[in-house]
Amino acid sequence: MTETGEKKGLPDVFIEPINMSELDRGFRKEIQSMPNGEELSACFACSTCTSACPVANIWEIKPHQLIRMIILGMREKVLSSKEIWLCLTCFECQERCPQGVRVTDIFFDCKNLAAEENMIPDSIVALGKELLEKGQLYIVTADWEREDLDLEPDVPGLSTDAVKRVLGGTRTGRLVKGGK
Amino acid sequence: MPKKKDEHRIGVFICSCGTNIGGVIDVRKLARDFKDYPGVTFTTSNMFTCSKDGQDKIAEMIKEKDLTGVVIGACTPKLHEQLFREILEENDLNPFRLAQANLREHDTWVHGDDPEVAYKVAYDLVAGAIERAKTLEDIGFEEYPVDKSVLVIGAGIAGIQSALDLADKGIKVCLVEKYTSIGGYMARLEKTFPTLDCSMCILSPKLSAVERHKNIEILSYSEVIEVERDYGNFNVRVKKKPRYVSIEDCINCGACERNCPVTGRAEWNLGLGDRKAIYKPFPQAVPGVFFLDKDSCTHWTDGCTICAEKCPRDAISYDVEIEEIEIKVGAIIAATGFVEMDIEELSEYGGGKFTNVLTAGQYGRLLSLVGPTEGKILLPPSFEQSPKRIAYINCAGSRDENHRPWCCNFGCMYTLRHAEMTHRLYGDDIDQWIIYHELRAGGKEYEQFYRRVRESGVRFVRGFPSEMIEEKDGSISFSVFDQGTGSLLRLNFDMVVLTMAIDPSPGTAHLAHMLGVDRSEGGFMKELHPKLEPVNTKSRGVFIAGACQSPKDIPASVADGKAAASAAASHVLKGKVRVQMDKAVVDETLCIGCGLCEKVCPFDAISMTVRDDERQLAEVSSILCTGCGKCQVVCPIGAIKRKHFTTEQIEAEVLGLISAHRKREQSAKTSGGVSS
Amino acid sequence: MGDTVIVVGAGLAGIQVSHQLADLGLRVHLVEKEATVGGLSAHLGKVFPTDDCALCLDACEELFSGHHRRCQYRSLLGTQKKLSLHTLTEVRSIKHEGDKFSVSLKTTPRYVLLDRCVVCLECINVCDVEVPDELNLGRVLRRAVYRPIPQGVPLAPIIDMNSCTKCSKCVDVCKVDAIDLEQKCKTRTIKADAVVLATGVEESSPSVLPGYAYGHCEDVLTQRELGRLLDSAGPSNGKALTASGRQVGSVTMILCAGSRDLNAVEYCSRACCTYSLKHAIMLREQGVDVTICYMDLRVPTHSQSFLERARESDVTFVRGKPDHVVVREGSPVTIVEDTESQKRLEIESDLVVLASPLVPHAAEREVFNSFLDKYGFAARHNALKGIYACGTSTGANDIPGSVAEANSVALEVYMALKGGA
Amino acid sequence: MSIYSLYMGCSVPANYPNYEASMLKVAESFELTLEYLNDVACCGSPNLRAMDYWGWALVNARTLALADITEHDIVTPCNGCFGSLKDVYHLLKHDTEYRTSINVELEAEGLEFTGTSRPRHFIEVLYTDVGLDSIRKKISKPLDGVGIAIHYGCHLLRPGDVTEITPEVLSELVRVTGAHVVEYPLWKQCCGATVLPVDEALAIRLARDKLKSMKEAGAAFVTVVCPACCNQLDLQQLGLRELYGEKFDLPILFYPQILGLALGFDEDEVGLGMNRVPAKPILQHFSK
Repeated sequence: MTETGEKKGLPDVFIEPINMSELDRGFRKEIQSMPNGEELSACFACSTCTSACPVANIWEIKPHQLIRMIILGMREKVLSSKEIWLCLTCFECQERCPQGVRVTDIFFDCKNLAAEENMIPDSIVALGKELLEKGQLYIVTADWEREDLDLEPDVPGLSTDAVKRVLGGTRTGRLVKGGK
Repeated sequence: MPKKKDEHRIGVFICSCGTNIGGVIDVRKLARDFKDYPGVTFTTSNMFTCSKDGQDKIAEMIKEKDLTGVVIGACTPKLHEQLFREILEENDLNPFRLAQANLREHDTWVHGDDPEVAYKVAYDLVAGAIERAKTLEDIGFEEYPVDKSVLVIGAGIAGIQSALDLADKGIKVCLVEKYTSIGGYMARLEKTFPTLDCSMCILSPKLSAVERHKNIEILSYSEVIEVERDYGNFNVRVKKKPRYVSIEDCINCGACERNCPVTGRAEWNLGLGDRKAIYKPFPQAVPGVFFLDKDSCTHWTDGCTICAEKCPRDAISYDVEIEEIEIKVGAIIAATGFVEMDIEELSEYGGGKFTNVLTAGQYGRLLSLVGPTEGKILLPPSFEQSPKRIAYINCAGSRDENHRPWCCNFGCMYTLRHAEMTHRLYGDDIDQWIIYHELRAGGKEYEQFYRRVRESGVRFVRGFPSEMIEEKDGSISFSVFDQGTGSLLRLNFDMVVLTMAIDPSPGTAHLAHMLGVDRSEGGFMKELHPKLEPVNTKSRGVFIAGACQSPKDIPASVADGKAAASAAASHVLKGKVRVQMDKAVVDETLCIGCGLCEKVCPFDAISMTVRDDERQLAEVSSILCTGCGKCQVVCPIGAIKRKHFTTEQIEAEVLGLISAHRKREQSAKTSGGVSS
Repeated sequence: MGDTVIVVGAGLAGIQVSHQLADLGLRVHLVEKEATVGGLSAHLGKVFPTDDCALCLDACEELFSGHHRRCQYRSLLGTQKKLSLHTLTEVRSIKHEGDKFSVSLKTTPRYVLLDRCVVCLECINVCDVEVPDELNLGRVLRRAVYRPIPQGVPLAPIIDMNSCTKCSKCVDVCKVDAIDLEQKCKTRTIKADAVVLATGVEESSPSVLPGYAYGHCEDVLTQRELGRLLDSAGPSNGKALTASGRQVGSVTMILCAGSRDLNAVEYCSRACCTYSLKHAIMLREQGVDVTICYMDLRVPTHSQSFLERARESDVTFVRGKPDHVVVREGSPVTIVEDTESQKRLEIESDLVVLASPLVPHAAEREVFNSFLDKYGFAARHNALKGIYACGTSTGANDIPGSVAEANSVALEVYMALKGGA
Repeated sequence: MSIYSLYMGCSVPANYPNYEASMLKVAESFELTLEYLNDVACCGSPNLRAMDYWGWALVNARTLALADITEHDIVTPCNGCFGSLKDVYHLLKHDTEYRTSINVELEAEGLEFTGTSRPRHFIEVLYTDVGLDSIRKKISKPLDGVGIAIHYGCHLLRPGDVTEITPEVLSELVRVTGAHVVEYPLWKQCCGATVLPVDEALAIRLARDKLKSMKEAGAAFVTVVCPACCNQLDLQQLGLRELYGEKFDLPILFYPQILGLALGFDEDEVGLGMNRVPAKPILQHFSK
């Protein structure tokens, strides 16, 4: 009962199916043109990848479902899924795929596409920012430990300029600058 | 011990059958317990009576003890009775002097949990068999000649293969085909999986080989209407329907077809598009002449004679009558094939109602270069526009308790082939979806073909579609829950292709009845044994090949055709058939000629014939009699007997069984203990 | 044209084709590398779709005239004068000489002379050596002189020289001097007019897929091994027992354990769905819970009843391919995503049974290499005239398929050698 | 005597100088010359790969191109660096188009990826180039068969067709020190390092399950060959104890530390005191 007496639409009881018009026919090809995506279509939905995954159990969309969604063209749903970012990148799924689909690599491809559209967790952008600013992910903080072991105090050979220079002009640079 | 004349000398052999019998009852004890049974000369038990050791023991004892009967307590006679009979025969004891007690199926498998009961039952069964053995008689056999010719019914790929193989062996073949041309379903296909070879390129050399072969006579547009068994042979009546075009005179100029004013539905294209009333179904048809379809021709209603007038050779004549011919053959191969289930049964998919819902067979005709669209995928009924989106629905009606519970065996591959061919023709211009629920690609190179189709970009959805709706623009919409993505999809297609369930050809039931062949689920013809005799039937001399037995793809049909030819050849080349005389016999001194037996015989094996003394008595055809025993039951005075299962023999067995049981009960009462 | 045919492999297809050729009057040499005939079917216990005992299933000379079942003991030896069986024999080479083939055969010794042995089996009784019987999963012992399959043809025992101590007790006890412990390998060359490959298939070793713990856990078996367990002549008289001898309460089957898998065998082995279902039903009859994990159930129409019976007898079907099997407290646990309920299952069971792919026998690869495709299967129609193939040597197949093919090849060979009429 | 270009990455030198020092010591005793590769950049693995594949490939291609100049194989002790280098190497080897576009970018610095220098993991160099026999000969203080569980680390083993390293490599190396390799159910499982920035709870849970599995299988020590894995297993153990009261007391050692001790180095030389969970108990297991 609504107290305001406002007229409401019919209650939303049906689960709306995914309409064909929401499917992006080009998505499959888009992924296939990315590194290690060629084998995508070979998937026959056996779900070995999902049973191989140590964490898929807590995922709403399972790895094999993500792959099938890519094939059917559910671009939006795949790229906005939190699951692709929860991938451990442990490659267990990819290793066991009976049809040679490079599942983990394909999730990397998806993450790149998602990042391009700014659908990326802040924490990852923050890491990118750190990398771009400091030129490395980890900084020596306890140089006395290194000295104790007769090691040079700084990270040997590492050039922070190189990272800054290279990544400044790529998507990392854009994401970091653009922020969110 | 003094030996009486005519005394029974029966050997009893109890089999342990590994643990099947021996694991439940003590077979040694059972053998021992019959040592002193009246009429028994020898008893033993062994591990496998059917093994060489067991066989040798039987042979040895028949000789040594001069046995008059052999009782074997083992498995069902279905398994090894023939083997045991041969041992008897090899050792000069008539093979019918064998009585087998089924201790496995009838006892230890049933009473495995109660060895005590099992033992009692075993004892009674063996006692019954011994009593039966005492009443058994010698039974001989008779031989009948077999003609060196074969009738092949149905000229699809299986029948054609059979005909060619037989003809090459010098056997005369009569090839009967219901349609106007031979070739069957394969002639309708553009390409075959998994190699995508051109179907007609493989088939048409065979068609012309059949046409030219001196040992093959083709009876096209003909039907078998009567089959009568004449001892070793078959007398077959074939109805030759008139094609109104003389095969000899027609020169294939096509003038008749060009000028014919009438159109009809193109059967060859499974109803897609039209044809004239006089036509040739496809260019490579054999016989390669025109054909006039009486049902659509208006000659008989308005007297049109245009085609006859236009024919330069006077090859067309309207007053041809149905002709019936009679042929005699030594064997018959039925290869009558299959049809797609009637699409109208699938109302949930708009079958027969929605213009853009086709069967896979029809779709195959669209892909054919000589089909209604010359190989282009166009939307019916105008055939002008190509669809943008096609869905193939696998298992339409198959594996469905409401329609056809069986698997069609080739639909998955058939659909994959269509998708692959369409992809080759149209690439990404046609978006193809396959709705399936299990993909069965279990043949050589099939799995690899399946992978190629996946890689070509066809989308696979695992699930069954909902009811279909025809939109205003003629497109078809339905929902399907895709197990692959775990999501419910609402899809819309310009064309939906149903991979239909498969039925045996119309008329299969009638033909099977005429041939005396059983049918299995769905009305397909039934083989004698699915493993060892896939092409033999219970009717001796009748063989089956191809999809009339169960839905089959081309390689399987060809293999079948060859196997049936091989079996039929072995049958007719021997030149004779041997019939064991364990059939019904009439005691003419008792028979009163009442005719009851004739009425009940399901195999038409009994007829009433007049004897020299003008009495009308029953006579049994031993080749038709299957020994079912119905006549014996109905005969009011016991004049007809099914040899080897006479009333006396059956009674003896039953009485032996009961008395063994009674005796044991008796002794149990008096001794108060449990006896064997 | 001559009339000598060599058939390589005495499985069901090889036996079938040999019989038919001999029946048609050709001279047939049937070559089998094992000690007994029957091939894979002899290990499968009951066979589908009719549940026959595989050993009774041999087709015989009278195939076409009435009865259709006769056991292997009788049909093969002695009855067909034109058929010679060479067991323990391998083809070493095939040379093409004009119209003929020169086929070199090597026979390894059986140490028991077939023409003398009367199968009294006294030798087995006196043998002191006991070793695990590899055919029965090593769960029971056999003697150094033994019969691999009790009803196998030929019936005579064979001596395993790897375990024999040459104590000669068997030689002494044999009343017909049928044992020769010094028997040597024999080679001979046969000129043949046609060669039929019926070399068949074997189960591949699941060790290529270490994730399934085969070889690591004794309660992870293949379907063939389960077939041995369920065989009444097997190590536990047909009862399903674990390696530790406990009655099995639950079994999980993994189908396509290596088939349709680019990491192992890319093709579909065709027969395994059906024989897995057959085993599942047999297990259900013993009251064992059965779960089958599958991708697609590829059951041909003539075996469809197995699927129905399995469903009706409450076999649990899980649609998903397990990635791995872990061993927990000694028992195998199968990890699989059930794509239908969208749940990850960890199925604990007493046994895990793998449907390992069927692959061509490795032994023949070298000799026949030029007739084989990349998987090692023979092409049905070889470029080289006079070489034929049938049965599973041309691709994984079930028994009805093999037999039908053998039938048709027999006629082809006959027609090639004997011409038309 | 073999020369290698050494690529340390950032994590090992910053967080685990004990790994770096022990590795150098071990290399020295087998006469492996490791020359620091200069002017190289952080590999960015794997989060850079996730957000910016092109940038990631470029950074690592640059490192490989620098190594190409030296004409020596490029060696790293870190699974993350190894995975990145190996993956990019594999990609550029197989995808000529990609290689061309990368090389166009590298040209600005006068660099070119040629593929001469192969990326190698330090333990794989030990296994292949030094060999188990040579190692065995040099071991002066073998372990007494104490149970060591191995955490291989995902990017060392997978994808197998890229890394070309099998589990035996590390198992055999551990066995050669005299230790007993403890098999445990979760041996393949990931330590969780990758998801740490996205889902900390999940990362901790993964590390904890891993530790539990090892402990229950009877491991007394654990060996790792990756700083990120060590972070998860060693450092997180302290957190697990503090926050959840779960005590595993499983010392986590880098493989070169164990081998170094077996070769006779003293505990300070391999930086044993720097391991977060006290690792000194292992000293009792080396023969005196």
